[in-house]
Amino acid sequence: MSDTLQKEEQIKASINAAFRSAKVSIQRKGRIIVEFRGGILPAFASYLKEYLNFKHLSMISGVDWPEDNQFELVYHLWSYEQSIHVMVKVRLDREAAKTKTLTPLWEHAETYEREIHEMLGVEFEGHPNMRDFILEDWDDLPPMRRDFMTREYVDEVYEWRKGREDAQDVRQTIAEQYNTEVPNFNNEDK
Amino acid sequence: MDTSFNLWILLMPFVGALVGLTYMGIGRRIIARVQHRYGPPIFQNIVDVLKLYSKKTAITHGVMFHLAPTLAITGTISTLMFLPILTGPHGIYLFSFKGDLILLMYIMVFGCLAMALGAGQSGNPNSAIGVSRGLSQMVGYEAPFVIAMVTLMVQFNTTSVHDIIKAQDSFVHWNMFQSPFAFIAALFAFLGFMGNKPFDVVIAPAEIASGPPSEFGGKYLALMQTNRGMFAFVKLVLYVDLFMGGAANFVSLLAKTFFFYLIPLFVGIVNPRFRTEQAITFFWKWPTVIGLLGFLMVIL
Amino acid sequence: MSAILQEKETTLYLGPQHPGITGNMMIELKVTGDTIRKATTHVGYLHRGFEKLMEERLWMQCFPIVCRICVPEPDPNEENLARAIEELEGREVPERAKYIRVMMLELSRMATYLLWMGGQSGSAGLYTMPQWTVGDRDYIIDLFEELTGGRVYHMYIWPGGVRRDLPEGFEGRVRKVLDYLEQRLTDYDRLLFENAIFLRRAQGVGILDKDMAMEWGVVGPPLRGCGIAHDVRKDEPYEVYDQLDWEVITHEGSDVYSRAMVRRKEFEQSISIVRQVLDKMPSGPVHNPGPNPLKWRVPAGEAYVKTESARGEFGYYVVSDGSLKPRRVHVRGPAYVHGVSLLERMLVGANIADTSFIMNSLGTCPPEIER
Amino acid sequence: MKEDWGKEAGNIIARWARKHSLWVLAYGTGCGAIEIPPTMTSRYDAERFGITGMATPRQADVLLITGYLAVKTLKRVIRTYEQMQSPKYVMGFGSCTINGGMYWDSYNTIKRLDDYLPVDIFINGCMPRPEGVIDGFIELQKLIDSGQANGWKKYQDNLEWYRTNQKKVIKNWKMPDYNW
Amino acid sequence: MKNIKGALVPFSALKYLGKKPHTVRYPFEKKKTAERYRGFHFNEIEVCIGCGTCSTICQNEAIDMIKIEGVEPGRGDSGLRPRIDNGRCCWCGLCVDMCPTGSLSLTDQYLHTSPDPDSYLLIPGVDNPEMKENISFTKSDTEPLLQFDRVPMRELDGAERVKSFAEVVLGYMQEEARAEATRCVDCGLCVTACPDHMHIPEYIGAIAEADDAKALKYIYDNNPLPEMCGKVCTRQCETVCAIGHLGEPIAIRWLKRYATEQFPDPAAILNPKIAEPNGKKVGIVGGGPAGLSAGYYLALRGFDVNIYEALPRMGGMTFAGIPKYRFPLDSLDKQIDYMKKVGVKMHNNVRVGKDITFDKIRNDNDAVFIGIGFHVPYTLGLTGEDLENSIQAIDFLRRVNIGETVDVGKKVVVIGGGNVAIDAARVSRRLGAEVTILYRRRVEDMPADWEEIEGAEDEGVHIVPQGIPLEIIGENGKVKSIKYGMAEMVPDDKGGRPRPKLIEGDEHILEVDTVIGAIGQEADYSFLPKEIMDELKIERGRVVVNELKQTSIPDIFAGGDNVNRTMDAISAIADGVRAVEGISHYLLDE
Repeated sequence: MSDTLQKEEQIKASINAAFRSAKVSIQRKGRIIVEFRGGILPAFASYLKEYLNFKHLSMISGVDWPEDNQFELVYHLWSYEQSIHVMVKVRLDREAAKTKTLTPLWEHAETYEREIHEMLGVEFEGHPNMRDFILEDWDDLPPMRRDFMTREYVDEVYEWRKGREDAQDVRQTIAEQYNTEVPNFNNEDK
Repeated sequence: MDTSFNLWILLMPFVGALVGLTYMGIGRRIIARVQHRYGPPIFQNIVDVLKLYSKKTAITHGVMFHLAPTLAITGTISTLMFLPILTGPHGIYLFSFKGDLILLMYIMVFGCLAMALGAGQSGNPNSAIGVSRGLSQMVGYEAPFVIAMVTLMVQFNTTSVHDIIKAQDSFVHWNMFQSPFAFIAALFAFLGFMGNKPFDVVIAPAEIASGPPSEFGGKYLALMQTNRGMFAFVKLVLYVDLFMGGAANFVSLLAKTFFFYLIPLFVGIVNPRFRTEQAITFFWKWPTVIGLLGFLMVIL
Repeated sequence: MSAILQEKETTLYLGPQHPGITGNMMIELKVTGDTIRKATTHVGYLHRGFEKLMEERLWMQCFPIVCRICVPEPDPNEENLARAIEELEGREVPERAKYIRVMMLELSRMATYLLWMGGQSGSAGLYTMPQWTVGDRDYIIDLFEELTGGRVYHMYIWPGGVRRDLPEGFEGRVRKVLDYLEQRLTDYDRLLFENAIFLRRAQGVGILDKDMAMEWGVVGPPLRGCGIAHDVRKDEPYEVYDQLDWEVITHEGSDVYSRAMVRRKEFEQSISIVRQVLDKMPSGPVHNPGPNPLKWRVPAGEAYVKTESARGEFGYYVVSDGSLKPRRVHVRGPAYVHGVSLLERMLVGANIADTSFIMNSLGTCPPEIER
Repeated sequence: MKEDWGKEAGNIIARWARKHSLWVLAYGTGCGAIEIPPTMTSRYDAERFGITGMATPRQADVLLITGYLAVKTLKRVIRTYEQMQSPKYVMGFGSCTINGGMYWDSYNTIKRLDDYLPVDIFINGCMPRPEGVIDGFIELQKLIDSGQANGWKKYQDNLEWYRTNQKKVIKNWKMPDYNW
Repeated sequence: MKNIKGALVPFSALKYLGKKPHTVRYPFEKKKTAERYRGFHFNEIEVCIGCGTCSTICQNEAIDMIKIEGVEPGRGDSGLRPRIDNGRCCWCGLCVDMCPTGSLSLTDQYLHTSPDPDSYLLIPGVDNPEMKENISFTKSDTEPLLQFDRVPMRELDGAERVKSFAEVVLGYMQEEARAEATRCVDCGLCVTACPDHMHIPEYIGAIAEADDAKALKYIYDNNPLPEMCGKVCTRQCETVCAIGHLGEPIAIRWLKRYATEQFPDPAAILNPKIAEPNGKKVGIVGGGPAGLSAGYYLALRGFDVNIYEALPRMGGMTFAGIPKYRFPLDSLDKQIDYMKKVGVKMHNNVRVGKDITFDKIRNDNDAVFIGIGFHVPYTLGLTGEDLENSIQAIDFLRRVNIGETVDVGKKVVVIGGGNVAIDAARVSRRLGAEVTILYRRRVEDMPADWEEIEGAEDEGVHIVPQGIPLEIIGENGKVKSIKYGMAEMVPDDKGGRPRPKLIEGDEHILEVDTVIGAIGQEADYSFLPKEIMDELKIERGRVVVNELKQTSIPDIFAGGDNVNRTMDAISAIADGVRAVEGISHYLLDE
């Protein structure tokens, strides 16, 4: 086991040595997760890119964690030489989500950041070209936020074709057949 | 004589258009066959034109835009008028006695220019680019064409198409064989004329929509399609006149023109399109050199 | 004549309705004459919000919709999501299913390359080629239809294996199609890959710098067209790719032509891979069943899986919070970089005529850019 | 009496020509576009019916809505449709155009195409097979023949209604007026 | 040179001019779709049970469950059938793979073009019966999506069991229960079969969600004796389970048992809200499931409830008739204790008609509920039946359960094939006897649960099917042996199930110590005063009641075995629950 994860362990050690604020864990062979809390992200990214050879920025994902009141940005980096994929996770405050752009390091980060800006509403300081990406004239909540309810939005904006109103719920129909009522204990305190 | 003459004047444009469009239809079937499929009915292009005439048309881009198709078709009809269509005792000459090769060369461009102006006014950038490409390419293929024409004129010492036809009295005297260099040069120019691949930079669908005609629809397009059919016929007849000694009857005319029609068709089936500057360079290279060679041989 | 027009800068909108554009997107070009001075891509015409929709769907319900993410080649999407879930759950996949999956992925690669060949030559105005290749692609589609029941959207690869076993005599029919395609390759070569005009159009056009390719996250044939031998199938072998004999194709030149040649040669590789798969395919079950889909909870965690699609690395980042529905599925389509920022960069200085030519050579696929 | 006869004959010819020459606008608006190449190329060869792709809306007769329409695309599609010359026909491909299809709960796609554009024919499928597409064309030909493919007239007559629906989803309406 | 070659080789394509195109000339020639093609839906209306799983799994919400003419709702059938909105469907076929009965399939038909967008609704099987011929994509047996195999229940080994009265079934562990609950598709068809119409999908769902407390709340909503049901219920629900059509039904009973076993004190979880006393009194005759249920819910509603029971413990037949290896005493006590907490007043060892008159109860209370059960056995009608060691199963079981020592000797014959017969046999095994069951018909005709029959066989009970007892032979006033004849099954002339017909001459004699008869029981109405007996409408030994369990005498309600024919605990509970409605209605005029 230790034999196969040697490269990963090395990278873990180097990151730990250079950045105290980064919590590194090895997920499996070829997958490293770095939780980066505090500090300057561009410096860390540049360290990964220049010193550890993670040249390839695969993508930037944004995950919404409303229960923690945070957004999580995941930077996916790939090293061709070592065949290792690193996910750098950064947590941002959901109310004032703001971070530094990585466009100076990777020019194509521009589109990812534009998308995250549009879909989650994260600000990227120093981004050169923050124009609309996918949506046009969008004035609701950023759609990828968990509190944006797409089904409610659809009900409001679009109309359904008529003719399907006679649909019945099987469970409800059965309950009615026998004059029973199904109580709801879902919202009771445990 | 007079009635038949008037009749032919009236009929010829229609015949020309029908023949041209039918050739295109046959061409589409041949293309389809190479492409491993059946293709449309032979008269598809005629149906298309009929449909276009039946369409309501509501596009407004200015006077020139309106006039362009009409001007273009006028140009083509006048070219047709000055072209000997059938030779021999039952020949159809229309006004061709009065005109000559230089006049033909001039009025053939007239229609294209009209189109260019109309397209230019449509305001569609695709049209504008198409026009500019068309004009550039015209500069390209006109070079070998003019050289070939001049060669012929010098060779026979005349500017009359009629005389050139007369000079090719038998099979072996066809200019095809008599002055092969001029023929080859003219043939390359012909590929450019017909706007088939690899020289269809003007309409190049994948690049600039359909080029100059982008904004033309409905009846305008119908006129333009008719014009295209007719113009194809004009060009074919001209080449038959110049290089295959004309045709004495309709059967031979159709056979000969169809032969000429097949050449750009076959080239077009199997080749992609040049870029504009590549097309121009191409024309100025091989065809021009060959044409000049033929010209030199004639004057020496 | 063109010199006069050279002075003026025109704005040319390529798309969204434009025959030269692949799919439904738009490139705003600033041109002088035929030369492009500036290119700006506009995407979002195909945005359906898959990632949002998946948050609203049960894990199983995601499968019918992920295949729609990339229309021309849906299978890598199914493969990715299935593999991500298997990684999260630790579910084993039967050996036979792995072979069938490889066969599916390679067939889909071939189908995509055929479509691409048509697109590439069609954008250069050679319409005989798309007629041939798209027509021949239909034979692969027929195989898909027979195996999965659907022509385009297969819904075939799913967690724990594949949906159905091979039908009777299917292997023979696959071989027949492979033989046919192999023989057709000669025709394709003659018509397109050796065509003098195509060579003139393609060589030296759309140059992608080697270093830039690495740094910009270029993947797939465009990367290998720069002479860099990287392929997910070798870098991180999945399914049974490490048990098959094949090589990573590279081509020096970094231009449209070298990218075309990479694909052309990979087509042969795919044929060989499928043949090997058919030779080696073990017998046994094809599906390792999981829980009832209606109450299926995938353990909390995250997984990043990648698959080498015909256009390059397809990555899925899947986050589960242990509930009935995915927390987040983020899709990294290979065309995301190729089709937006890289294209903008590469078009500067190019001829308008080469726009869709270059676009095709990069394998731009708008539906997966905007999902 | 004679005039009527002439008009009638003209109509018959026009309908016949329209029916046998359907020029399709090359605009892949959704995923159904992936089945258009097989339909148009050698395996199914829709050109047998005179169906050809056209590059610009000015020249096209049929607008294929190949599946879902994102709101952003809808705006362009309306513009495209209005640029086409009458008589023009709209074909709705697959489930998405009928009642939302797969993307019924997507915030960015319209659900019922006929609210925004007059649809002459719907084709079943997700997406329709080439056979289905050809079947749709044949059905459209029948409708043209019987004079029932009148979506374009409907659009003119009910422009107000269509506009209201269109403006409901397209938030920033900046488009030239429709002139026919 | 290369250039010239490159310019010429493309022309080789022209050779295709002479080749036949490969075009499929649709519509003139048609290509056959693949055998698995996924086209329009087809539904076998007769096979479909209207469970709605297709509708639930459909990610497009394309499937509606609708009422269809000619399809009646019933036991195990919701009466609804799917309708597909082809304006939504994507033909992924998940519905087919999820269909528990396999009635839904896809066909190779796919063409529908219409200018009318409203024409895209399809009721498969009704609108397209002709497509039955075209079915192409069907459910796969080898790659199922649903789980058809039950999580096995752990049990004591057969040899181990006979040594004591320890409970045979060990119950699910937490993971097992979760896994089993996960199999459920939440259709609710089980509710149609449950006499009490419990909220089965809801509590199974709660177990799958790892929320056992919530499950308990759903369970107690209309069943106050769930632990008993979880152990001994006849589980009609499982017979109609959607999953049971192609696989093993969900172990609904075991899941209920699991949920109840998680909490030693239900009161802590349920926190029952007891209404303010409303001043009305209800007397209940018989402390069986019916009486207890009625008592519990009446008490919750603020009634003053008194239950009179002749036996030393509450529970009626579930106490007296069911052996303790199936239903242990502490389990019963737990539930009775909980009921007492709620405020039900219970009086044991009070036989109505002897210790207290029925009239007194009637006078003291505003309403009376009779749930006396069937405790009087039918006689066998054989010679020698009155011999000393010829006993009745129901008496035998009661005596064992109360704690008396019963000596059955070494060899026992049990006559009958119901649950009581099996119980008697298995109890006898535990008392150390060798047991033979004589049953008139075949094993598969036995009304007893198959699990019970299997359990009996595991424990070494010998079953003689098609054996008709002819005579009990005695010696010294005691049973010595039994004579029986073998029967063959002949078809019933009236179209009923096959009848046994004695084969002449094929007679056997079995040496026995004890003969236990178990062919049925009836009620004992002797406690009722004559004038009430006259007034009370009784048919075939059962009191006639209306929907709300009210008898022909308005203030007398009845339930349990003495009312309904199913004769099981859950029906009795259902009666109790319904009677609560009736009594409330009658007394409070709600």
